[in-house]
Amino acid sequence: MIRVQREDFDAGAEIERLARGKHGIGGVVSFVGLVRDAAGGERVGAMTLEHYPGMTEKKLAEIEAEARRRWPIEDCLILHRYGRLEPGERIVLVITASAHRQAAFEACEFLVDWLKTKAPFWKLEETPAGSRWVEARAGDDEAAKRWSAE
Amino acid sequence: MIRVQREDFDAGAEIERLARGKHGIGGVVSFVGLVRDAAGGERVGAMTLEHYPGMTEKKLAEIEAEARRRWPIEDCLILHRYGRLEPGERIVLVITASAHRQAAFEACEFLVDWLKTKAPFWKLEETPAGSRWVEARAGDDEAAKRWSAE
Amino acid sequence: MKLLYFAWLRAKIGIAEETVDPPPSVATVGALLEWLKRRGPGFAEALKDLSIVRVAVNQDYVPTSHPLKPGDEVALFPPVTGG
Amino acid sequence: MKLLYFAWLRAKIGIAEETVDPPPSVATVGALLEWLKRRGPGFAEALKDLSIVRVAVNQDYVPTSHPLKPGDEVALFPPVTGG
Repeated sequence: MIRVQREDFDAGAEIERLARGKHGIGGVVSFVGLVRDAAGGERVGAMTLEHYPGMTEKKLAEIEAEARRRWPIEDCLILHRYGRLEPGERIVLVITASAHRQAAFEACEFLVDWLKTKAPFWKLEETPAGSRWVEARAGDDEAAKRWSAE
Repeated sequence: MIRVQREDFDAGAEIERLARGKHGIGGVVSFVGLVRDAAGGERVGAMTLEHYPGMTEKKLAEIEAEARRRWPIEDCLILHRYGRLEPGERIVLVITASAHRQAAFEACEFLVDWLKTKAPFWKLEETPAGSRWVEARAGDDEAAKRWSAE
Repeated sequence: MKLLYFAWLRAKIGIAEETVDPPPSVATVGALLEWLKRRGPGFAEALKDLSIVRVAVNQDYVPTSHPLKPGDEVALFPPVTGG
Repeated sequence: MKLLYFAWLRAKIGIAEETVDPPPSVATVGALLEWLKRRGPGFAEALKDLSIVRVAVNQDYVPTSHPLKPGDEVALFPPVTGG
Protein backbone atom coordinates (compact mmCIF):
# COMPACT_ATOMS: atom_id res chain seq x y z
CA MET A 1 0.00 0.00 0.00
CA ILE A 2 1.23 3.48 -0.93
CA ARG A 3 0.27 6.85 0.52
CA VAL A 4 1.66 10.30 -0.22
CA GLN A 5 0.19 13.03 1.94
CA ARG A 6 0.79 16.36 3.64
CA GLU A 7 -0.87 15.25 6.90
CA ASP A 8 0.83 13.56 9.86
CA PHE A 9 0.22 9.84 10.54
CA ASP A 10 -0.32 7.56 13.54
CA ALA A 11 2.25 4.77 13.31
CA GLY A 12 0.48 2.59 15.89
CA ALA A 13 -2.88 2.84 14.12
CA GLU A 14 -1.23 1.94 10.79
CA ILE A 15 0.58 -1.07 12.31
CA GLU A 16 -2.70 -2.19 13.87
CA ARG A 17 -4.61 -1.76 10.60
CA LEU A 18 -2.01 -3.67 8.59
CA ALA A 19 -2.05 -6.71 10.87
CA ARG A 20 -5.71 -6.77 11.87
CA GLY A 21 -7.45 -10.05 11.20
CA LYS A 22 -4.42 -11.58 9.45
CA HIS A 23 -3.46 -14.22 11.97
CA GLY A 24 -0.69 -15.70 9.84
CA ILE A 25 1.45 -12.63 10.61
CA GLY A 26 4.12 -13.31 13.22
CA GLY A 27 6.14 -10.11 13.01
CA VAL A 28 5.56 -6.50 11.99
CA VAL A 29 8.56 -4.22 11.46
CA SER A 30 8.17 -0.48 11.10
CA PHE A 31 10.45 2.43 10.34
CA VAL A 32 9.58 6.03 11.20
CA GLY A 33 11.84 8.73 9.77
CA LEU A 34 11.94 12.02 11.68
CA VAL A 35 13.20 15.54 10.96
CA ARG A 36 16.46 16.11 12.85
CA ASP A 37 17.40 19.49 14.28
CA ALA A 38 20.95 19.36 12.92
CA ALA A 39 22.66 18.30 9.68
CA GLY A 40 26.38 18.40 8.97
CA GLY A 41 26.99 20.16 12.29
CA GLU A 42 24.56 22.96 11.45
CA ARG A 43 21.29 23.79 13.17
CA VAL A 44 18.19 23.13 11.04
CA GLY A 45 15.01 25.05 11.82
CA ALA A 46 12.63 23.20 9.52
CA MET A 47 12.52 21.68 6.07
CA THR A 48 10.20 21.60 3.10
CA LEU A 49 9.75 18.37 1.17
CA GLU A 50 9.00 18.85 -2.51
CA HIS A 51 7.97 15.92 -4.70
CA TYR A 52 6.88 14.99 -8.21
CA PRO A 53 3.19 14.07 -7.95
CA GLY A 54 2.41 11.07 -10.10
CA MET A 55 5.96 9.84 -10.45
CA THR A 56 6.22 9.54 -6.66
CA GLU A 57 3.27 7.18 -6.49
CA LYS A 58 4.53 5.26 -9.52
CA LYS A 59 8.01 4.73 -8.05
CA LEU A 60 6.72 3.81 -4.58
CA ALA A 61 4.37 1.23 -6.14
CA GLU A 62 7.29 -0.24 -8.10
CA ILE A 63 9.42 -0.42 -4.94
CA GLU A 64 6.59 -2.15 -3.08
CA ALA A 65 6.15 -4.67 -5.92
CA GLU A 66 9.89 -5.40 -5.85
CA ALA A 67 9.82 -6.05 -2.08
CA ARG A 68 6.84 -8.39 -2.49
CA ARG A 69 8.69 -10.22 -5.25
CA ARG A 70 11.78 -10.73 -3.05
CA TRP A 71 10.21 -11.55 0.33
CA PRO A 72 7.09 -13.44 1.44
CA ILE A 73 5.43 -10.40 2.99
CA GLU A 74 1.78 -10.55 3.97
CA ASP A 75 1.30 -6.81 3.64
CA CYS A 76 3.24 -3.57 3.64
CA LEU A 77 2.75 0.19 3.73
CA ILE A 78 4.90 3.02 2.42
CA LEU A 79 3.64 6.41 3.58
CA HIS A 80 5.62 9.55 2.72
CA ARG A 81 4.76 13.13 3.66
CA TYR A 82 5.51 16.33 1.77
CA GLY A 83 5.31 20.02 2.66
CA ARG A 84 6.94 21.96 5.53
CA LEU A 85 8.06 19.91 8.53
CA GLU A 86 9.74 20.97 11.78
CA PRO A 87 12.36 19.06 13.81
CA GLY A 88 10.84 16.05 15.54
CA GLU A 89 8.05 15.75 12.96
CA ARG A 90 7.48 12.46 11.17
CA ILE A 91 8.49 12.30 7.49
CA VAL A 92 8.06 8.71 6.43
CA LEU A 93 6.55 5.45 7.65
CA VAL A 94 7.37 2.01 6.26
CA ILE A 95 5.69 -1.10 7.67
CA THR A 96 6.20 -4.72 6.64
CA ALA A 97 4.33 -7.73 8.01
CA SER A 98 5.34 -11.34 7.51
CA ALA A 99 4.92 -14.78 9.04
CA HIS A 100 8.60 -14.64 10.05
CA ARG A 101 10.52 -11.75 11.46
CA GLN A 102 13.59 -11.91 9.25
CA ALA A 103 11.61 -11.36 6.06
CA ALA A 104 9.85 -8.41 7.70
CA PHE A 105 13.15 -6.85 8.83
CA GLU A 106 14.87 -7.29 5.48
CA ALA A 107 11.92 -6.06 3.43
CA CYS A 108 11.51 -2.98 5.64
CA GLU A 109 15.18 -2.04 5.40
CA PHE A 110 15.11 -2.64 1.64
CA LEU A 111 12.05 -0.39 1.20
CA VAL A 112 13.63 2.44 3.18
CA ASP A 113 16.95 2.16 1.31
CA TRP A 114 15.29 2.08 -2.08
CA LEU A 115 12.78 4.87 -1.50
CA LYS A 116 15.66 7.11 -0.42
CA THR A 117 17.37 6.69 -3.79
CA LYS A 118 14.43 6.21 -6.15
CA ALA A 119 11.38 8.17 -4.94
CA PRO A 120 11.35 11.74 -6.33
CA PHE A 121 11.47 13.81 -3.13
CA TRP A 122 13.78 16.75 -2.39
CA LYS A 123 14.47 18.44 0.94
CA LEU A 124 14.96 22.18 1.33
CA GLU A 125 16.44 22.92 4.76
CA GLU A 126 16.08 26.20 6.62
CA THR A 127 19.34 27.04 8.41
CA PRO A 128 20.58 30.22 10.16
CA ALA A 129 22.56 30.92 6.96
CA GLY A 130 19.46 30.62 4.75
CA SER A 131 17.70 27.88 2.84
CA ARG A 132 19.64 25.15 1.08
CA TRP A 133 18.76 22.08 -0.93
CA VAL A 134 19.98 18.90 0.77
CA GLU A 135 22.55 17.01 -1.29
CA ALA A 136 22.18 13.28 -1.90
CA ARG A 137 24.34 11.20 0.43
CA ALA A 138 26.79 8.73 -1.07
CA GLY A 139 25.94 6.50 1.92
CA ASP A 140 22.35 6.24 0.70
CA ASP A 141 23.52 5.03 -2.70
CA GLU A 142 25.75 2.47 -0.99
CA ALA A 143 22.87 1.29 1.19
CA ALA A 144 20.61 0.84 -1.85
CA LYS A 145 23.33 -1.00 -3.76
CA ARG A 146 23.50 -3.70 -1.07
CA TRP A 147 20.26 -5.06 -2.50
CA SER A 148 21.24 -4.99 -6.19
CA ALA A 149 23.07 -8.30 -6.35
CA GLU A 150 20.05 -10.28 -5.28
CA MET B 1 14.01 0.64 28.94
CA ILE B 2 12.54 -2.69 29.99
CA ARG B 3 8.93 -3.64 30.68
CA VAL B 4 7.41 -7.04 31.48
CA GLN B 5 3.64 -6.96 31.77
CA ARG B 6 0.41 -8.89 31.32
CA GLU B 7 -1.39 -5.93 29.70
CA ASP B 8 -1.47 -5.09 26.00
CA PHE B 9 0.52 -2.12 24.66
CA ASP B 10 0.06 0.68 22.12
CA ALA B 11 3.04 0.54 19.74
CA GLY B 12 2.39 4.00 18.31
CA ALA B 13 2.22 5.63 21.74
CA GLU B 14 5.47 3.92 22.76
CA ILE B 15 7.23 5.03 19.55
CA GLU B 16 5.97 8.57 20.12
CA ARG B 17 7.10 8.55 23.78
CA LEU B 18 10.56 7.24 22.94
CA ALA B 19 11.26 9.92 20.34
CA ARG B 20 9.48 12.88 21.90
CA GLY B 21 11.64 15.95 22.41
CA LYS B 22 14.82 14.19 21.19
CA HIS B 23 15.42 15.99 17.93
CA GLY B 24 18.71 14.24 17.21
CA ILE B 25 16.76 11.08 16.36
CA GLY B 26 16.48 10.48 12.60
CA GLY B 27 15.01 6.99 12.58
CA VAL B 28 12.90 4.80 14.83
CA VAL B 29 12.62 1.08 14.09
CA SER B 30 10.08 -1.11 15.84
CA PHE B 31 9.24 -4.80 15.91
CA VAL B 32 5.88 -6.14 17.04
CA GLY B 33 5.61 -9.89 17.54
CA LEU B 34 2.12 -11.39 17.22
CA VAL B 35 0.50 -14.71 18.12
CA ARG B 36 -0.03 -16.72 14.94
CA ASP B 37 -2.99 -19.04 14.45
CA ALA B 38 -0.88 -21.90 13.13
CA ALA B 39 2.44 -23.52 14.00
CA GLY B 40 4.06 -26.44 12.22
CA GLY B 41 0.94 -26.88 10.09
CA GLU B 42 -1.32 -27.20 13.11
CA ARG B 43 -4.06 -24.83 14.21
CA VAL B 44 -3.29 -22.96 17.46
CA GLY B 45 -6.18 -21.63 19.52
CA ALA B 46 -4.20 -19.58 22.03
CA MET B 47 -1.01 -19.71 24.01
CA THR B 48 0.14 -19.01 27.53
CA LEU B 49 3.49 -17.32 28.09
CA GLU B 50 5.21 -18.30 31.31
CA HIS B 51 8.30 -16.48 32.51
CA TYR B 52 10.81 -16.31 35.39
CA PRO B 53 10.10 -13.05 37.22
CA GLY B 54 13.32 -11.38 38.25
CA MET B 55 15.55 -13.22 35.82
CA THR B 56 13.47 -11.94 32.90
CA GLU B 57 14.09 -8.31 33.84
CA LYS B 58 17.76 -9.03 34.53
CA LYS B 59 18.34 -10.66 31.13
CA LEU B 60 16.40 -8.02 29.21
CA ALA B 61 18.43 -5.28 30.92
CA GLU B 62 21.66 -7.06 29.97
CA ILE B 63 20.51 -7.40 26.37
CA GLU B 64 19.63 -3.70 26.26
CA ALA B 65 23.04 -2.77 27.69
CA GLU B 66 24.75 -4.91 25.06
CA ALA B 67 22.82 -3.20 22.24
CA ARG B 68 23.75 0.23 23.60
CA ARG B 69 27.40 -0.86 23.76
CA ARG B 70 27.37 -1.98 20.11
CA TRP B 71 25.32 0.76 18.45
CA PRO B 72 24.92 4.52 18.97
CA ILE B 73 21.27 4.32 19.94
CA GLU B 74 19.55 7.31 21.50
CA ASP B 75 16.97 5.21 23.30
CA CYS B 76 15.32 1.82 23.15
CA LEU B 77 12.44 -0.16 24.64
CA ILE B 78 11.97 -3.88 25.16
CA LEU B 79 8.41 -4.72 26.25
CA HIS B 80 7.39 -8.36 26.67
CA ARG B 81 4.00 -9.67 27.74
CA TYR B 82 3.17 -12.85 29.66
CA GLY B 83 -0.06 -14.73 30.38
CA ARG B 84 -2.68 -16.12 27.99
CA LEU B 85 -2.77 -14.63 24.49
CA GLU B 86 -5.01 -15.38 21.51
CA PRO B 87 -4.07 -15.38 17.80
CA GLY B 88 -3.51 -11.84 16.55
CA GLU B 89 -2.61 -10.54 20.00
CA ARG B 90 0.64 -8.66 20.51
CA ILE B 91 3.41 -10.51 22.42
CA VAL B 92 6.47 -8.32 22.26
CA LEU B 93 7.51 -4.81 21.25
CA VAL B 94 11.09 -3.71 20.58
CA ILE B 95 11.85 -0.11 19.60
CA THR B 96 15.21 1.45 18.79
CA ALA B 97 15.87 5.11 18.02
CA SER B 98 19.07 6.49 16.53
CA ALA B 99 20.40 9.44 14.56
CA HIS B 100 20.89 7.09 11.60
CA ARG B 101 18.59 4.41 10.34
CA GLN B 102 21.10 1.61 9.92
CA ALA B 103 22.05 1.60 13.61
CA ALA B 104 18.35 1.54 14.54
CA PHE B 105 17.63 -1.39 12.18
CA GLU B 106 20.61 -3.45 13.31
CA ALA B 107 20.06 -2.83 17.03
CA CYS B 108 16.37 -3.72 16.76
CA GLU B 109 17.05 -6.99 14.94
CA PHE B 110 19.81 -7.82 17.43
CA LEU B 111 17.49 -7.21 20.40
CA VAL B 112 14.76 -9.44 18.95
CA ASP B 113 17.22 -12.22 18.09
CA TRP B 114 18.84 -12.13 21.51
CA LEU B 115 15.70 -11.93 23.59
CA LYS B 116 14.38 -15.00 21.76
CA THR B 117 17.34 -17.08 22.92
CA LYS B 118 18.19 -15.47 26.30
CA ALA B 119 15.06 -14.15 28.00
CA PRO B 120 13.37 -16.83 30.16
CA PHE B 121 9.95 -17.12 28.53
CA TRP B 122 8.17 -20.33 27.53
CA LYS B 123 5.12 -20.77 25.31
CA LEU B 124 2.40 -23.32 25.98
CA GLU B 125 0.22 -23.69 22.89
CA GLU B 126 -3.40 -24.85 22.89
CA THR B 127 -4.04 -27.09 19.86
CA PRO B 128 -6.96 -29.34 18.91
CA ALA B 129 -4.80 -32.26 20.17
CA GLY B 130 -4.23 -30.62 23.55
CA SER B 131 -1.67 -28.32 25.10
CA ARG B 132 1.99 -28.57 24.18
CA TRP B 133 5.13 -26.68 25.12
CA VAL B 134 6.72 -24.99 22.13
CA GLU B 135 10.19 -26.33 21.35
CA ALA B 136 13.09 -23.95 20.79
CA ARG B 137 13.81 -23.37 17.10
CA ALA B 138 17.30 -24.06 15.77
CA GLY B 139 16.73 -21.08 13.47
CA ASP B 140 16.50 -18.79 16.47
CA ASP B 141 19.87 -19.99 17.75
CA GLU B 142 21.33 -19.40 14.29
CA ALA B 143 19.87 -15.90 14.17
CA ALA B 144 21.34 -15.05 17.57
CA LYS B 145 24.74 -16.44 16.61
CA ARG B 146 25.01 -14.00 13.70
CA TRP B 147 25.80 -11.33 16.28
CA SER B 148 28.39 -13.28 18.27
CA ALA B 149 31.42 -12.57 16.11
CA GLU B 150 31.14 -8.81 16.58
CA MET C 1 6.51 18.27 -25.16
CA LYS C 2 5.91 19.06 -21.50
CA LEU C 3 8.92 19.94 -19.34
CA LEU C 4 8.94 19.87 -15.53
CA TYR C 5 11.69 21.19 -13.24
CA PHE C 6 12.11 20.36 -9.56
CA ALA C 7 14.10 21.51 -6.50
CA TRP C 8 17.13 23.71 -7.30
CA LEU C 9 16.70 23.14 -11.04
CA ARG C 10 13.29 24.79 -10.78
CA ALA C 11 14.77 27.58 -8.63
CA LYS C 12 17.63 28.30 -11.07
CA ILE C 13 15.53 28.06 -14.23
CA GLY C 14 12.80 30.12 -12.61
CA ILE C 15 9.79 28.09 -13.80
CA ALA C 16 8.20 24.84 -12.64
CA GLU C 17 6.82 23.67 -15.98
CA GLU C 18 6.45 24.67 -19.59
CA THR C 19 5.47 23.27 -22.97
CA VAL C 20 8.15 23.42 -25.66
CA ASP C 21 8.42 22.44 -29.31
CA PRO C 22 12.11 21.75 -30.01
CA PRO C 23 13.39 21.27 -33.58
CA PRO C 24 13.34 17.74 -35.04
CA SER C 25 17.12 17.41 -34.46
CA VAL C 26 16.38 17.20 -30.71
CA ALA C 27 15.66 13.47 -30.79
CA THR C 28 17.14 12.28 -27.52
CA VAL C 29 17.29 13.37 -23.87
CA GLY C 30 20.97 14.33 -24.36
CA ALA C 31 20.11 16.55 -27.33
CA LEU C 32 17.27 18.14 -25.37
CA LEU C 33 19.64 19.02 -22.50
CA GLU C 34 22.09 20.68 -24.92
CA TRP C 35 19.25 22.57 -26.59
CA LEU C 36 17.89 23.75 -23.22
CA LYS C 37 21.32 25.01 -22.09
CA ARG C 38 21.27 27.55 -24.91
CA ARG C 39 17.87 28.99 -23.95
CA GLY C 40 19.24 31.42 -21.34
CA PRO C 41 21.59 31.99 -18.42
CA GLY C 42 19.26 30.27 -15.89
CA PHE C 43 19.18 27.12 -18.03
CA ALA C 44 22.95 27.26 -18.60
CA GLU C 45 23.58 27.60 -14.86
CA ALA C 46 21.11 24.84 -13.89
CA LEU C 47 22.49 22.40 -16.47
CA LYS C 48 26.20 23.14 -16.28
CA ASP C 49 26.96 19.92 -14.33
CA LEU C 50 24.89 17.14 -15.84
CA SER C 51 26.30 14.58 -13.37
CA ILE C 52 23.87 15.98 -10.80
CA VAL C 53 20.85 16.20 -13.11
CA ARG C 54 18.42 13.29 -13.30
CA VAL C 55 15.92 12.89 -16.13
CA ALA C 56 12.57 11.12 -16.12
CA VAL C 57 10.50 10.60 -19.26
CA ASN C 58 6.86 9.79 -18.63
CA GLN C 59 7.78 9.30 -14.95
CA ASP C 60 10.53 6.72 -15.46
CA TYR C 61 14.24 7.35 -15.03
CA VAL C 62 16.03 7.33 -18.38
CA PRO C 63 19.62 7.72 -19.63
CA THR C 64 20.60 10.60 -21.94
CA SER C 65 20.46 8.25 -24.93
CA HIS C 66 16.70 7.80 -24.46
CA PRO C 67 14.70 8.80 -27.59
CA LEU C 68 12.05 11.50 -27.33
CA LYS C 69 8.70 11.69 -29.04
CA PRO C 70 6.03 14.42 -29.21
CA GLY C 71 3.76 14.44 -26.14
CA ASP C 72 6.44 13.11 -23.78
CA GLU C 73 6.49 14.45 -20.22
CA VAL C 74 10.15 15.16 -19.45
CA ALA C 75 11.22 16.05 -15.88
CA LEU C 76 14.63 17.37 -14.82
CA PHE C 77 15.67 17.25 -11.17
CA PRO C 78 18.63 16.70 -8.81
CA PRO C 79 19.41 13.34 -7.17
CA VAL C 80 16.56 12.58 -4.79
CA THR C 81 16.81 13.20 -1.03
CA GLY C 82 13.59 11.88 0.49
CA GLY C 83 12.98 9.37 3.24
CA MET D 1 18.97 -23.82 48.65
CA LYS D 2 15.92 -22.65 46.70
CA LEU D 3 14.94 -24.59 43.58
CA LEU D 4 12.62 -23.28 40.86
CA TYR D 5 11.14 -25.28 37.96
CA PHE D 6 9.56 -23.81 34.84
CA ALA D 7 7.50 -24.93 31.83
CA TRP D 8 7.43 -28.70 31.19
CA LEU D 9 10.05 -29.31 33.91
CA ARG D 10 7.58 -27.83 36.42
CA ALA D 11 4.75 -29.90 34.91
CA LYS D 12 6.71 -33.17 35.05
CA ILE D 13 8.16 -32.60 38.51
CA GLY D 14 4.80 -31.42 39.79
CA ILE D 15 5.99 -28.43 41.83
CA ALA D 16 7.04 -24.90 40.94
CA GLU D 17 9.47 -24.31 43.75
CA GLU D 18 10.92 -25.89 46.87
CA THR D 19 13.70 -25.46 49.40
CA VAL D 20 16.18 -28.34 49.65
CA ASP D 21 19.23 -29.12 51.73
CA PRO D 22 21.36 -31.53 49.67
CA PRO D 23 24.36 -33.33 51.21
CA PRO D 24 27.76 -31.58 51.08
CA SER D 25 28.87 -33.84 48.23
CA VAL D 26 26.43 -31.96 45.98
CA ALA D 27 28.89 -29.15 45.27
CA THR D 28 28.17 -28.36 41.62
CA VAL D 29 25.17 -27.93 39.33
CA GLY D 30 26.01 -31.27 37.70
CA ALA D 31 26.01 -33.07 41.05
CA LEU D 32 22.71 -31.39 41.97
CA LEU D 33 21.09 -32.64 38.75
CA GLU D 34 22.23 -36.22 39.44
CA TRP D 35 21.00 -35.97 43.06
CA LEU D 36 17.62 -34.60 41.91
CA LYS D 37 17.16 -37.43 39.39
CA ARG D 38 17.07 -39.92 42.27
CA ARG D 39 14.36 -38.11 44.18
CA GLY D 40 11.45 -39.73 42.34
CA PRO D 41 10.00 -40.74 38.97
CA GLY D 42 8.86 -37.20 38.12
CA PHE D 43 12.38 -35.89 38.59
CA ALA D 44 13.90 -38.83 36.70
CA GLU D 45 11.51 -38.23 33.78
CA ALA D 46 12.07 -34.45 33.73
CA LEU D 47 15.86 -34.74 33.87
CA LYS D 48 16.43 -37.76 31.64
CA ASP D 49 17.75 -35.65 28.72
CA LEU D 50 19.96 -32.94 30.15
CA SER D 51 20.70 -31.54 26.68
CA ILE D 52 17.31 -29.83 26.87
CA VAL D 53 17.60 -28.59 30.45
CA ARG D 54 18.98 -25.11 31.14
CA VAL D 55 20.21 -24.06 34.59
CA ALA D 56 20.37 -20.58 36.09
CA VAL D 57 22.00 -19.85 39.44
CA ASN D 58 20.98 -16.57 41.00
CA GLN D 59 19.34 -15.67 37.68
CA ASP D 60 22.39 -16.18 35.47
CA TYR D 61 22.90 -19.05 33.02
CA VAL D 62 25.60 -21.44 34.26
CA PRO D 63 27.29 -24.63 33.01
CA THR D 64 27.01 -27.88 34.96
CA SER D 65 30.51 -27.32 36.38
CA HIS D 66 29.27 -24.24 38.26
CA PRO D 67 29.88 -24.51 42.05
CA LEU D 68 26.93 -24.23 44.44
CA LYS D 69 26.76 -22.54 47.80
CA PRO D 70 24.05 -22.43 50.48
CA GLY D 71 21.41 -19.82 49.80
CA ASP D 72 21.74 -20.08 45.99
CA GLU D 73 18.59 -19.75 43.91
CA VAL D 74 18.78 -22.52 41.30
CA ALA D 75 16.29 -22.62 38.42
CA LEU D 76 15.80 -25.49 35.95
CA PHE D 77 13.95 -24.93 32.70
CA PRO D 78 13.82 -25.87 29.00
CA PRO D 79 15.43 -23.79 26.22
CA VAL D 80 13.54 -20.51 26.10
CA THR D 81 10.84 -19.82 23.50
CA GLY D 82 9.78 -16.21 24.04
CA GLY D 83 9.64 -13.26 21.68
